[in-house]
Amino acid sequence: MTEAECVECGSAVTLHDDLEIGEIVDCGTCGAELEVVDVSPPVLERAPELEEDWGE
Amino acid sequence: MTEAECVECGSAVTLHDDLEIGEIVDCGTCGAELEVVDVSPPVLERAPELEEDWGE
Amino acid sequence: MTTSAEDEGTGEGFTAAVVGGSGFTGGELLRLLVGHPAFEVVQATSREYENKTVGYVHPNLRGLNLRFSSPEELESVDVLFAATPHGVSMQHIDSFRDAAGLVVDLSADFRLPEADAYDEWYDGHTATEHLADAEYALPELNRGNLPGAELIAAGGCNATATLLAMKPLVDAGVVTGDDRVVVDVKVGSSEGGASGGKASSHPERSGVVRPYAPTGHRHEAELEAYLDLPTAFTVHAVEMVRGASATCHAFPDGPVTKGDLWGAYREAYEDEPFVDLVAGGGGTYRYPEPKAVAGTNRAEVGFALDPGNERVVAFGAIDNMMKGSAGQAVHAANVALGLEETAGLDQLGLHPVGSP
Amino acid sequence: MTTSAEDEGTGEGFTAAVVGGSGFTGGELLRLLVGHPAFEVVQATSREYENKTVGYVHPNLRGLNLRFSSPEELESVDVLFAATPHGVSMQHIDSFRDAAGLVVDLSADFRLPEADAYDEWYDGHTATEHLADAEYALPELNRGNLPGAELIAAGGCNATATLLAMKPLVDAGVVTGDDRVVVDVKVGSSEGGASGGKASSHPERSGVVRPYAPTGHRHEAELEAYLDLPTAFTVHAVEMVRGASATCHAFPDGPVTKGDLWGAYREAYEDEPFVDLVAGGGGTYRYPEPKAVAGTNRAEVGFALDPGNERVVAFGAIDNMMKGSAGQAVHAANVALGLEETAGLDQLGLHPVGSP
Amino acid sequence: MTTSAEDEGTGEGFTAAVVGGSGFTGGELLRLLVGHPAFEVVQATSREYENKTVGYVHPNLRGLNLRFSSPEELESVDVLFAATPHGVSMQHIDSFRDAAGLVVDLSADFRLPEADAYDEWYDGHTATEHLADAEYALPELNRGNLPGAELIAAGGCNATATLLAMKPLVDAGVVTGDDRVVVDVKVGSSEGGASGGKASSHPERSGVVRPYAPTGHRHEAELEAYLDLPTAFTVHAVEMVRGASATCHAFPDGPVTKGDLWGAYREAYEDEPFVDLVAGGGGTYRYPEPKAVAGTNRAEVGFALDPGNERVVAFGAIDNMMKGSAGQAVHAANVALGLEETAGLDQLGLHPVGSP
Amino acid sequence: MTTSAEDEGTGEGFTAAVVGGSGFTGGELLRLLVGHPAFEVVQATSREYENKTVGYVHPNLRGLNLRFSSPEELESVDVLFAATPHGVSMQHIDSFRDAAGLVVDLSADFRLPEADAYDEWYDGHTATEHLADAEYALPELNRGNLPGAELIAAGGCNATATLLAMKPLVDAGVVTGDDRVVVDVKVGSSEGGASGGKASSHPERSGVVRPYAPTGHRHEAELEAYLDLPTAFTVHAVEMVRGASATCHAFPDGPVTKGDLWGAYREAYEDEPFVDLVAGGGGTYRYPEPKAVAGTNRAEVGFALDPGNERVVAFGAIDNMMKGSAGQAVHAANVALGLEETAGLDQLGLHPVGSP
Ligand SMILES: NC(=O)c1ccc[n+]([C@@H]2O[C@H](COP(=O)([O-])OP(=O)(O)OC[C@H]3O[C@@H](n4cnc5c(N)ncnc54)[C@H](OP(=O)(O)O)[C@@H]3O)[C@@H](O)[C@H]2O)c1
Ligand SMILES: NC(=O)c1ccc[n+]([C@@H]2O[C@H](COP(=O)([O-])OP(=O)(O)OC[C@H]3O[C@@H](n4cnc5c(N)ncnc54)[C@H](OP(=O)(O)O)[C@@H]3O)[C@@H](O)[C@H]2O)c1
Ligand SMILES: NC(=O)c1ccc[n+]([C@@H]2O[C@H](COP(=O)([O-])OP(=O)(O)OC[C@H]3O[C@@H](n4cnc5c(N)ncnc54)[C@H](OP(=O)(O)O)[C@@H]3O)[C@@H](O)[C@H]2O)c1
Ligand SMILES: NC(=O)c1ccc[n+]([C@@H]2O[C@H](COP(=O)([O-])OP(=O)(O)OC[C@H]3O[C@@H](n4cnc5c(N)ncnc54)[C@H](OP(=O)(O)O)[C@@H]3O)[C@@H](O)[C@H]2O)c1
Ligand SMILES: [Zn+2]
Ligand SMILES: [Zn+2]
Repeated sequence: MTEAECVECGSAVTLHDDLEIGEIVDCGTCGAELEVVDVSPPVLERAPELEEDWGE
Repeated sequence: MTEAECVECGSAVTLHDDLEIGEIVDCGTCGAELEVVDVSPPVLERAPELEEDWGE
Repeated sequence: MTTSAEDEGTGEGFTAAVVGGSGFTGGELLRLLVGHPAFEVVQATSREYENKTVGYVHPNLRGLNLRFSSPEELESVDVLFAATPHGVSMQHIDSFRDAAGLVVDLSADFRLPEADAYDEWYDGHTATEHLADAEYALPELNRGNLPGAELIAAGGCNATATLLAMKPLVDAGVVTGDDRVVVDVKVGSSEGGASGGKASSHPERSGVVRPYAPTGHRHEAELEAYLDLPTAFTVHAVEMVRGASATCHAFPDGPVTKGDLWGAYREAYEDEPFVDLVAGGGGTYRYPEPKAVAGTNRAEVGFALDPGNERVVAFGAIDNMMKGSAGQAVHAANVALGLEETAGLDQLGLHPVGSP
Repeated sequence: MTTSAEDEGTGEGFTAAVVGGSGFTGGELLRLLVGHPAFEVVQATSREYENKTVGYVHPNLRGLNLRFSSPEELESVDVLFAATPHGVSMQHIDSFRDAAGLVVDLSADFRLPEADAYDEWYDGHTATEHLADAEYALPELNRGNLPGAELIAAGGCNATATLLAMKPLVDAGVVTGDDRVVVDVKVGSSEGGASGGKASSHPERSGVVRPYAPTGHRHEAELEAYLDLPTAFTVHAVEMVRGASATCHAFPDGPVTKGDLWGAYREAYEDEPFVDLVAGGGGTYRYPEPKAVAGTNRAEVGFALDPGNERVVAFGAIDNMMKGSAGQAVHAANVALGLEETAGLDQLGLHPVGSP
Repeated sequence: MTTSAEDEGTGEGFTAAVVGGSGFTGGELLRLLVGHPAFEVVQATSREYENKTVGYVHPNLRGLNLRFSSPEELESVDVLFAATPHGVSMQHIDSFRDAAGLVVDLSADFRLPEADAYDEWYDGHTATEHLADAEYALPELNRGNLPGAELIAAGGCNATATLLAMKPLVDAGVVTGDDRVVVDVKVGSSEGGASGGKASSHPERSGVVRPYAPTGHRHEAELEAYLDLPTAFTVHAVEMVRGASATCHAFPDGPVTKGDLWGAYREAYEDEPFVDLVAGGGGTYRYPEPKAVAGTNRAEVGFALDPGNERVVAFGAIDNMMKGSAGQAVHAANVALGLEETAGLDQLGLHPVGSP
Repeated sequence: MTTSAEDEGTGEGFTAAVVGGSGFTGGELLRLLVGHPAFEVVQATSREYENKTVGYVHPNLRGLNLRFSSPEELESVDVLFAATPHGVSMQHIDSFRDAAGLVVDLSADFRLPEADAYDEWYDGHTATEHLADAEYALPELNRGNLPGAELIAAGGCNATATLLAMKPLVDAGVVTGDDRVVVDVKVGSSEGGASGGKASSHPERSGVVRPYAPTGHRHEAELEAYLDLPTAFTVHAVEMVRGASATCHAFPDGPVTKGDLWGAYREAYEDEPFVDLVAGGGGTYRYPEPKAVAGTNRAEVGFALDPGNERVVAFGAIDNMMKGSAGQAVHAANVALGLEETAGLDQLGLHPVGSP
């Protein structure tokens, strides 16, 4: 398992080994959805906000 | 602790020691409300049904 | 929360995987296994949420350090729990059994003993060669056959509530297969699973008393198979998320007394660790109620006698996600593996509680 | 809101009083009468809230310029509606009939035709001399006898739901008095009235599926009296405030087709202004549901055929406060007084709606 | 039910169409228009349910003899109501206005006076040439400009609850645009419309207190535009289907008395047919509550004074489907067409009622 | 169920009594203590249910072999938990402390450090000599002072939700005592306790959004005492049984970033075993929600930044019966007695779950 830093809350995000660029993971601390932009070492960016399906 | 038999379901009802005639206890198995009609040895009878407060 | 999937492992423990871990009963399995002293969860699958943390879907498991992975790549484990829709397990049963020595399936795919019954009640069966190996999970019915089993099929939730309510009457000969029994079941919305649909949107589903299976419910097949009882079965959706409550109206041939009934039910359940008898008595909670057992593996079972109508009304109330599926599955696995029956299943209900 | 009790009067109108106006069905009567083109409310009684405005208790009637007064001092009116607990009307029936040419009683006090039945099902009857004058309110059963009646007894809510569901089967001879019918009713908390109690507190009553009358429910008496049908009756409290839903499991002697059933129900209700047939079809709402009729005087009635079990399942869903009491009372008064049947009762249900 | 779309027409009546008739507010418009003495519904559109009866979707309208038709083929009518998602009306506004002399739009597409605001709060505007014609529907704010209007934009539901609560304080100068007001809104699930989604499934949405728009809610734009008030706005989803309740925390510069507040609110609403003041008093219902107005076009407005914190708490409670959209739309159409303001809108609330 | 009060005792364990064991928080204490590895319950008092089994009142504790006894005859125990209404503990504090080396009180009687505050916010204090001994229970605020304490006062439920949400902002200096904070709380019906009353009957309480304490709520006193923060506090009753959710609107003097906020909250709670941070992220559960923690001792805490309004919105969600009272009490007792902090408090929440 590798780790990377969450850009939202700064905590360490545990990642699986066969990571691929473009994958979306969430931060286990703040829940932010993060995009893998590099793999060795892994770098995460905030993923484009998905539209909420909460309606209004 | 003493025991007596529940007249509703037949199981043993555990009772406290300073039992008094007229006390109402419930059976731990079937929940029936039982009146203490004798104390040594303890004898239980089904207590007069309390009106349900459930309305309709 | 500091619970971690890895922390759980112990020398004498078992590894477990949950296929369908993002679903409702899959999440419940994870909750139970994470708190179970003898299991270590090493995999939870989801196609939709692959790589997301388990806590992304199940907010009660935010503390679990585990991400969903693909059901295509199953880990080797001691026990594989499958919590997938009907039909999925029969399709993948070979790879499930390759991956694990014990497979516990929550779907209907291996519940019925006869392949014919799948033609009659479902869309047929495509892995009939495994049916002979399958054991019905409900320990109150089938405890003796579970130790050493390799394929266990958890019962249907509505069938479970009904079986528990009726079995003592059948065993004691109060009711026989010649008497028709009317079973009127009320269920919560989690029975429908996580996939949703218009009728289960909050505005449409709230506050209903909706006859969702007026006739022809598939759980009739389990009652015939395991209780040898023809039942006229009707299921209503009511306002709750968790819970299944069966009210069974039976008409014994001869006269029966309250004492007979207490005898029958005590005989059946006196030593059962998960069944409470609730039949009359005083206070607010006089008969079985699903909300009293929500979140637990307990079943409340009870009865009332209606002499004027020569009728016995038998009640069974469970949490469909627990005793009706995930809890029953873990209970059966405990028995199969020789563990303490109640291991990981000692949750107590809540009082007061709303509509859990 | 500018509605005023006084505004309503017109030359051709009727004056009305509501005894028990602070209760649940009393408040519902007030809501209906205030919006009724032919009625003017001149009195609403309450002992507990004497001199308080009606809106103090019923927030939906804040606009009504009327204060509660004592039931000891009844005004002379054309119609007196009594919405008091069982036993109160039989005690005061002489003064009620002195005060008004037409008395419509919502309690059980004058529902059953025979005094004996009160000994069997209630605590006896103390004003039996009025029983012969009393007409059962439900127009679908007794329309012909209402015009000119001086004492009308609104049916019980659970009985009404059941009667409406079963009557077409009885009238068409599909079911006869020799066949036992199992009736499983689900009801909302307003059935218990405004007086409360521990079991109906919000924390205890929320989210229940509670068998509150497993056997021996008094409404069996009305079914025997008006449908000549022995019923095995069980009532469950479920999570809603308004609503009563009867699921009736009947076992006809001979074979019956869907066409027969549609024939029977259309024959019975084709011309009824307040009954909708809902039996199968598509979409989310396929069978009768109480939430679809909440706040209205409508009944949804329907059925499903279960050939495997030689069973017909009949459904009736109403709002207990409306078709099950206050609405039925106003409907019957409309018929008795020769008014348009639907006058004051044209409320439409809501969609979507939660748990009304 | 015998109500028929065709029956409603009268010589002096208006024809109406509802675009988006299968949605939640579209169904509510149909309920109101069917019961309205001056309107005849000649069209209700739906793409998904084309050719199905209106009752297929809306069980409360089973008696209505009308089928959904395509929005591509609009009939010529007097009034077209559009109950479509944001963006649809601006796209089709030309054909809407071709089809009808008066268009009443329930979406946000024409609510804001300035095109810029659409760039800031929404995704821009593609039919800005119509903005100048549009009148904000809420009669309590804009009654004077409605008669003769050709394009009317119904207010947002949360904005409406807030505007009604705060306007008297602004008009009376108790609060000025320099004071920040904190607005904490609680809403029901019907606000999300009929299209559903996972977060609004019954198991996930039940029983929540969920901050669904902690910051940045678009209705802030309407408050700035129509009340000139900067608001810190937060919206929570709570367990109900219908209802929006705004709690506004305002901090006036100088001291203010209860008398001042009563003065301000009575001044504002004394003659308003749809606003009830509820501020303290006795009994169970002391402050505005959405369940008391569910199904009606009424707003409850009230306040409490907190001298220790130099705070005024102002409350506004409405049914989002009525005063917050469909009811407000019909009310505005009544004013625009010179009809009785309350025509078709005289529904009374229910008591008791659960979670409507 | 085979759990028995007697079974629990172990050599190194502590005996416990619950005064007020028939109430809501008393029942919750019993649930926790029965499952706690280090406690043995030897007494539960009730005047109304003396001699009845604990399961008569609390259906989830039917397996417990214990009957209620009189509070007049207290057993000698290691720890006495008092779950009685305000005023009862101060009246009996001497006998409580005689009976037990450690008294944990759930009422407000010993929560505030200064006797004066009781004159201002309550009806004065009659046992002021004990105030100096009392420690506020919330370990997140006062962990250091708990070991060895002899009198512990569990915090108020609404205060607890607010304190947990705001404390990190105060500690980090983001908010100071000069800034007014608006706190808008939503609570479930179990906060009212078991004694009921008309406003908390199911028909009246269901589905409400009811401002039950618009101003002047007593928990303001705790916030001033322990956070040194003036709060404008408003409490709403909403549809749930368990749960308290605080939404705090704070206006920092200077600019603040999301990073600052994450820093403040992680600093405060990184090592706390019962606090989860939930602030944005994805999926359905993005901010704190009481239903996700129902039945557990967990608190969800989170925040959102509103740059436009220079506002921070802070959220705290708890189960009022757990983290808001009984769970907090047991947590504090664990700390006081040197036990594992999480002992007996490892319940996980449920997903999905309705309105618990
Ligand atoms: N809900 C109950 O109360 C209950 C009670 C008794 C029995 N059961 C049975 O338990 C099973 C699961 O029910 P549920 O309610 O938990 O359903 P659910 O919430 O819909 O979950 C289904 C799960 O299966 C996964 N899945 C679906 N199709 C799959 C496929 N082809 N291959 C691999 N994974 C697949 C889904 O995740 P992805 O799509 O992300 O992979 C999801 O995790 C069903 O057979 C049901 O009959 C349920
Ligand atoms: N709730 C239903 O769904 C339903 C359905 C069908 C039939 N019913 C029947 O309708 C009747 C009323 O039911 P409810 O639910 O409306 O009851 P409720 O809410 O308890 O109201 C009872 C009313 O009667 C008054 N009252 C009580 N005792 C009285 C007395 N001795 N003299 C004069 N007034 C008295 C009460 O007011 P004060 O105490 O202030 O005077 C109150 O206004 C009952 O007979 C019930 O069986 C109810
Ligand atoms: N719900 C509320 O409480 C509320 C309150 C205030 C304002 N509003 C506003 O009212 C509007 C409607 O809301 P709602 O809740 O009623 O929504 P809804 O339930 O989702 O209904 C939307 C309706 O529009 C139709 N529709 C969707 N896209 C369309 C298109 N491109 N062309 C034509 N018809 C289309 C849909 O039917 P088909 O897809 O079958 O054509 C459906 O009938 C929204 O703008 C909303 O913001 C709603
Ligand atoms: N409910 C909550 O969420 C919550 C949260 C935080 C704090 N609290 C505090 O916890 C305390 C208990 O609240 P609750 O909700 O559990 O109340 P409750 O349900 O009303 O229970 C009160 C208990 O106290 C007993 N009792 C009442 N008066 C007594 C007296 N004079 N002497 C001895 N026993 C007496 C009652 O039983 P008998 O009458 O049968 O003796 C009952 O067991 C209150 O101080 C409350 O403020 C409650
Ligand atoms: Zn993060
Ligand atoms: Zn017994």
